[in-house]
Amino acid sequence: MRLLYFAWVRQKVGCGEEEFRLPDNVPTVAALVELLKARGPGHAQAFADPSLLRAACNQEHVRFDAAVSDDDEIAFFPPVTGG
Amino acid sequence: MRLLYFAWVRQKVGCGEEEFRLPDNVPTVAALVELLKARGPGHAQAFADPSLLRAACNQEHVRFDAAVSDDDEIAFFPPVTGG
Amino acid sequence: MITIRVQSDDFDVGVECESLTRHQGETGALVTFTGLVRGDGKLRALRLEHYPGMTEREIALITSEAESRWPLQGITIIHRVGELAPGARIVLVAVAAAHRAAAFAAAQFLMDYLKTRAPFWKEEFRGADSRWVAPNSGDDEAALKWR
Amino acid sequence: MITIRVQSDDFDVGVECESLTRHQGETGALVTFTGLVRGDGKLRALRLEHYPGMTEREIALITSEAESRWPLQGITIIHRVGELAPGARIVLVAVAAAHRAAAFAAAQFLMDYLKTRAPFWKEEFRGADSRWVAPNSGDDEAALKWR
Repeated sequence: MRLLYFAWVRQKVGCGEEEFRLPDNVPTVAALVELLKARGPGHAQAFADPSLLRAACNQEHVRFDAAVSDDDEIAFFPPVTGG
Repeated sequence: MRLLYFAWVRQKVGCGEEEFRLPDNVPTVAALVELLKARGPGHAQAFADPSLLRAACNQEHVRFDAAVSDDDEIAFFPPVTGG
Repeated sequence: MITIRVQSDDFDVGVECESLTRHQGETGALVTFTGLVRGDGKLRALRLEHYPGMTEREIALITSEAESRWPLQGITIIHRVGELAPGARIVLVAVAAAHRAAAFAAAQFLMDYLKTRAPFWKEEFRGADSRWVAPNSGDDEAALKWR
Repeated sequence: MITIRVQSDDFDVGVECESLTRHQGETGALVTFTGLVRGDGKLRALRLEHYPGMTEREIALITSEAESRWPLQGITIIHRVGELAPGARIVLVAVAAAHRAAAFAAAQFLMDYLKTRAPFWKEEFRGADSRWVAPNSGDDEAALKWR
């Protein structure tokens, strides 16, 4: 799967984009977040408090209980502040 | 006093502006309208139905029960339709 | 800054926006309303008549009322008079404020009040006929909601 | 006609108004909202980041929603990205309609939804410091009222 990070999530993780092989036992965005926390110190910091994060799956806003698959493009970011 | 007419009131009266000597026994806009009805056929047509008219005294919207004096500039016109 | 103009000339919305926000570093929101002559295939022209003197006076009152209701940084109102073809701009209301809620509300208030208080009258020309536009009861209701 | 642009270049409100109403003889009302970088004396710049692809997709969804709610004749949305100085234009929402109520309502709806759905993030630079702008709870409430 393709992971994208924006704003301070990108800065904490240390990159804006990475390829990731989704294990079989990770059915939801929330489970993916738990897994990503262990990926390194930057990820740990970025994903420490999931309530600060929002997610998109294939460029659509999704809740953390949404299903994910290895074909998806998943993005993590803080609440949007455009306009 | 100075009388001003706009839009179809102007067209029916046949002029946009006229000087008028206000008699003593004409205390309000409504009384002035009754008097103007008798001023000629154009005036009679313009003032036939006062409910179609609006008035301003010295460039301020006024109701027909407003007082008038010979020093005033009084305007008659249909409801406004700008903007 | 309040700018009020009654003119036969056209205006440029971009130029008016620019002059309303220049020197206004604290402006975050700029709302404009442009009213245009709505064509219907048969309308040949619109002629706008007004009451010089009272027009400017009423518009000044309306802008003061808007400033007393919302925290605004600037208002520009331009109203054209004379003959206008379908598609032509008639009126511009532009409002600058720190935040969008005030700018949107004030622009709507100004338009509702302009429509029901400012002494302008529209005459429509269709073919060889002309008729004075009747007031819109919706405009009266729109103005009443600000009471 | 719907126009959506995400760009680093500035835009001209007048030019966008003109292209939205050209060939639209039945337009009577044109409402624009321009969002500007609000200075506070200390703000050096704002940097706007976005999610290419999703941004255009979300804005297209928002404009479709607006068209399904009001009778509109055209929408233009331009959102700038990259570094912007205080006073710079950030976003333009322009809506053309036959009547002003629809144009005003749709412009406000579009702004409320842009603020809460379109994937943009603002980073503020003050002196040597930078910070990501926090979402405004007022924006969430403004968007909720359209549900």
